[in-house]
Amino acid sequence: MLTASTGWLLAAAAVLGVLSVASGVAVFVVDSMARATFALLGSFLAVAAVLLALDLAYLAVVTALMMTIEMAIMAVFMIAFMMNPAGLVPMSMVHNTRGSAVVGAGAFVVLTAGIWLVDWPVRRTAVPADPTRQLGEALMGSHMLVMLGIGVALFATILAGTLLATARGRYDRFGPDLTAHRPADPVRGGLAR
Amino acid sequence: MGETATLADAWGAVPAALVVVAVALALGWAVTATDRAVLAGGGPVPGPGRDAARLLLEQRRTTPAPDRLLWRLGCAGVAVLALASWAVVPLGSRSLWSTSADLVWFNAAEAVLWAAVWLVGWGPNAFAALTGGYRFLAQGLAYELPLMFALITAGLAAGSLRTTDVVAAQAGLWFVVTMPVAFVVFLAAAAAFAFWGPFDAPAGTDVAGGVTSELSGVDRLLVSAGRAVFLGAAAAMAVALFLGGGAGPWLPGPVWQLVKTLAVVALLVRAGRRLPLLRPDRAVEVAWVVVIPVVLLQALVVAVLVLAGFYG
Amino acid sequence: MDLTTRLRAWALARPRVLVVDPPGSDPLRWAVEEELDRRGWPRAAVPAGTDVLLVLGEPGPGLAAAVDVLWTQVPAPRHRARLLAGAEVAAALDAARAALLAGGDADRPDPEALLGSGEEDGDEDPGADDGSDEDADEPDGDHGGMDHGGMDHGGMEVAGLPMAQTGPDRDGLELDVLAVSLGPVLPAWPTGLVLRAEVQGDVVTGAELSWTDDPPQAADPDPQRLALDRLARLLEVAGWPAAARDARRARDGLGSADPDRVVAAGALAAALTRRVRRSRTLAWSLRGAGRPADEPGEGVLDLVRDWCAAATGDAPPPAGAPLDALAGRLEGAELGSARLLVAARAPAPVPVGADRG
Amino acid sequence: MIALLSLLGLAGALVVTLYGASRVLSAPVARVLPYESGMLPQQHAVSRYHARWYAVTILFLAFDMEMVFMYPWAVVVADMGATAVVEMFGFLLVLLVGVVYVWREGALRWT
Repeated sequence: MLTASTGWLLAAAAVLGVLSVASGVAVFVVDSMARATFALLGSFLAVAAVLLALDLAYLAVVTALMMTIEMAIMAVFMIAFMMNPAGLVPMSMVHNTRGSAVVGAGAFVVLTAGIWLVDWPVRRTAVPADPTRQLGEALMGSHMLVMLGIGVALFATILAGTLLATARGRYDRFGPDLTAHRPADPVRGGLAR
Repeated sequence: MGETATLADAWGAVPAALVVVAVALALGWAVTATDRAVLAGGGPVPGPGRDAARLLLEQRRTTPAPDRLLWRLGCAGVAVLALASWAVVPLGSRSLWSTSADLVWFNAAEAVLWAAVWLVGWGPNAFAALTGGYRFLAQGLAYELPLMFALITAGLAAGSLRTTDVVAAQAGLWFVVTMPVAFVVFLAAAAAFAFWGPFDAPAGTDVAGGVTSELSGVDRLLVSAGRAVFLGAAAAMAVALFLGGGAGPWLPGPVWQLVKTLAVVALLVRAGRRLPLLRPDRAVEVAWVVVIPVVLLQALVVAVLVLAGFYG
Repeated sequence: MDLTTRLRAWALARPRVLVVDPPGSDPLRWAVEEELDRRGWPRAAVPAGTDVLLVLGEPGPGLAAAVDVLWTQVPAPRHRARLLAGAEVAAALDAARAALLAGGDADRPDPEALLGSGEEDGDEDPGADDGSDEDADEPDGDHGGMDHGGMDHGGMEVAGLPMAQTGPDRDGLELDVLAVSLGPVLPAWPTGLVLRAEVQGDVVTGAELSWTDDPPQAADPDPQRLALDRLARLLEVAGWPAAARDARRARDGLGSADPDRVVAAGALAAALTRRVRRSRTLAWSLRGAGRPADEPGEGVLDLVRDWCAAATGDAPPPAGAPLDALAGRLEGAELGSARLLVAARAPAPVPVGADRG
Repeated sequence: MIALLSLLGLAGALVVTLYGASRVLSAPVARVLPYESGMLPQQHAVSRYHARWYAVTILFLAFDMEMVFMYPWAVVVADMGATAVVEMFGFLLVLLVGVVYVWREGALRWT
């Protein structure tokens, strides 16, 4: 069953997996918020590289794309809200080490046990020529409902997130009965209104 | 479209990669030279090659308490990502590397740039650089989705995310005819992620050069070269996605491709330098309320054409 | 070795020049910029991109101190030159390039040493920097910067600098308030003007403006050329380098002895101002910038149009704002808008004592 | 895959070579103060930075998710027919309603 290429693949996946775990650990070791965030990004990129080694190009690349953007935005918030964002003043960034160690070890044991206990399916068909197309067919066919559900969830996220995040809403901008012709904004936007 | 031989298959991986890097650097050189010539308006300008040598001779700098690791990663990252984006740009009818998600790869190389540019701003622990880095992220919020929709529109018409398939699908008609909006948005977004021309706010004069303000020597070389190579890659990609790649009468494909790419570079530079800075706080509202709906409308038009069998 | 020398000569054939122009040296700077444009020597924006640091005229002690600080930030190979009024510009530039190629001058004080002498200065009076005690060339052997003044700031120091203090923010958060200086030497900025600002993110929350030195008694240059120069500066800040270049060209042409060039420059100025006035993109980008919400008008955009009128000689240049009034308007402005406001209101230097009194 | 690794390897080698060349050709790294237009810096710049545009990020992140669906969708439109187009643009329409809401709330302006 093991061919030369799967041997290489296993080796690559193992190295990248270790890299991913190591940069995951680095998140909790470094003092700087920037370093912690980008260590986490490094971990995600290693996972993306594992996917790429498995020939799942679309999933790999989209993982790298989304995670980088998200980590860049996360860095903005981490640095805005955390004390000492550059880690220049030495201070510990971890709390409740014992509790989290227990939770972490427990999760590790459960997941590892899961990997060995689950009866993984064996591929019966040939490798598809184009996994991206297969994904599209699944999304537009059997998993359409999932996509629509996610659409509504994203819509709700946009509404709720904006509602919570903005201090000034439409009533502040257009007046109590929303009749103002131009919004009263301290800073103008790009549209003439 | 099935089996597409890549450049690596044809020439061997390392020679093909060497050729791609050489093309990428040459086009980056051309972009910089054009840009400087247009900016100087006829006067003499220092050539990019000479400037690169100057920067290699120049001392590097470091500031008190910088984040040296991240700073270095950011500078190197800009250059490496620019070259990495060339992996899927077709030269002739083949690209160096071909997967079922080429367009997403190009998009991802540019997305990882978010991190790299921000790190270049964060690294030196200096106010102007930091402000520039944050401006880049703010700008990214405006251009990222339009860019993505423009890429998707081209992939939609070709029914494939493989760049070589997209080129092949334009045998009958260049995509720019049916998707002019996507073409323009793609080029504008490219200027934005290379923070060049009217999207120069992250390195603007008003923040004394922003992310580049603390860079000297080889650090500055890597970041400026990376920006130029990215712009060149975007021009080459625009040719492949919208202008039929190497298609054209009389001349061989690669020549046509080169001619078209240089024409796109000239057009982009001329058009970009005619405009003042589009301030990111203004651009973001327009991007969301105008540009995204318009690009989506473009995608809808193309989708209907696809259903009608227009693209064969 | 010879190869390296030749490589240096080739690479540094068009060095980047950071021009420091003390108030009152406008005509000299114009001559220098014209010569630089003619040779295709780029102008540097920041010390990091500088080969030659060219100081024009006689800077006062405050500006001279700033130049010393800038000089410590210029990477080698570097050369520092002075150019006095009336000197031959082309010869001075040639000499500067020759000196740059000859090399030398690698001494540089430690950042900590600089901070050690500078801190007291900053604490005394943020408005005026007499600078006499922060001479960058003479670190005075004062390497005690690391352990100096740690308690004064009520915070911990790392590498000789304290961390930013927190302050209330307009969203009701407690985020850092960072003290930064804009000026005296900043691209497209009136040299010698110092904005001591407090910023949260890129929003100026506190602003204090002052001049580094007493102004010289300089003759007023031609108002139209001055207007073109200010317009060029404003367009530079607005991120329109091609238009700024045209403004500079028109300015240089108007000063020429050749009547044909003067006529051409007039036409260029007219064409440029028409382009600037009619630019919808510029209007879109600047409209309302730097204007309080309750004030009519278009803020900086109106001023751009005023400068355009002055640049064609149809109107006198708009008056500069008093520093205190300008500083008041900078508070609450985003950094880019603040820069535009300063460039558009182009305050004229007044005696150091006068604007604080 | 080998092709990609070669390209990345070459790019990395180029960067290392440039750093090496710079090390040989230029003076050792200069320790300098950060540029503050000629004044001495007063504080470390890396601080808790207030990004004015934080409200846009929420909209962006949510909208961004849909690219996960849209790229594969683009590939299969021709095969799946009109339903795929209707479904995807229905999905986008819902999100665009969200954009309009956010716009009205003023979150696209950086207050």
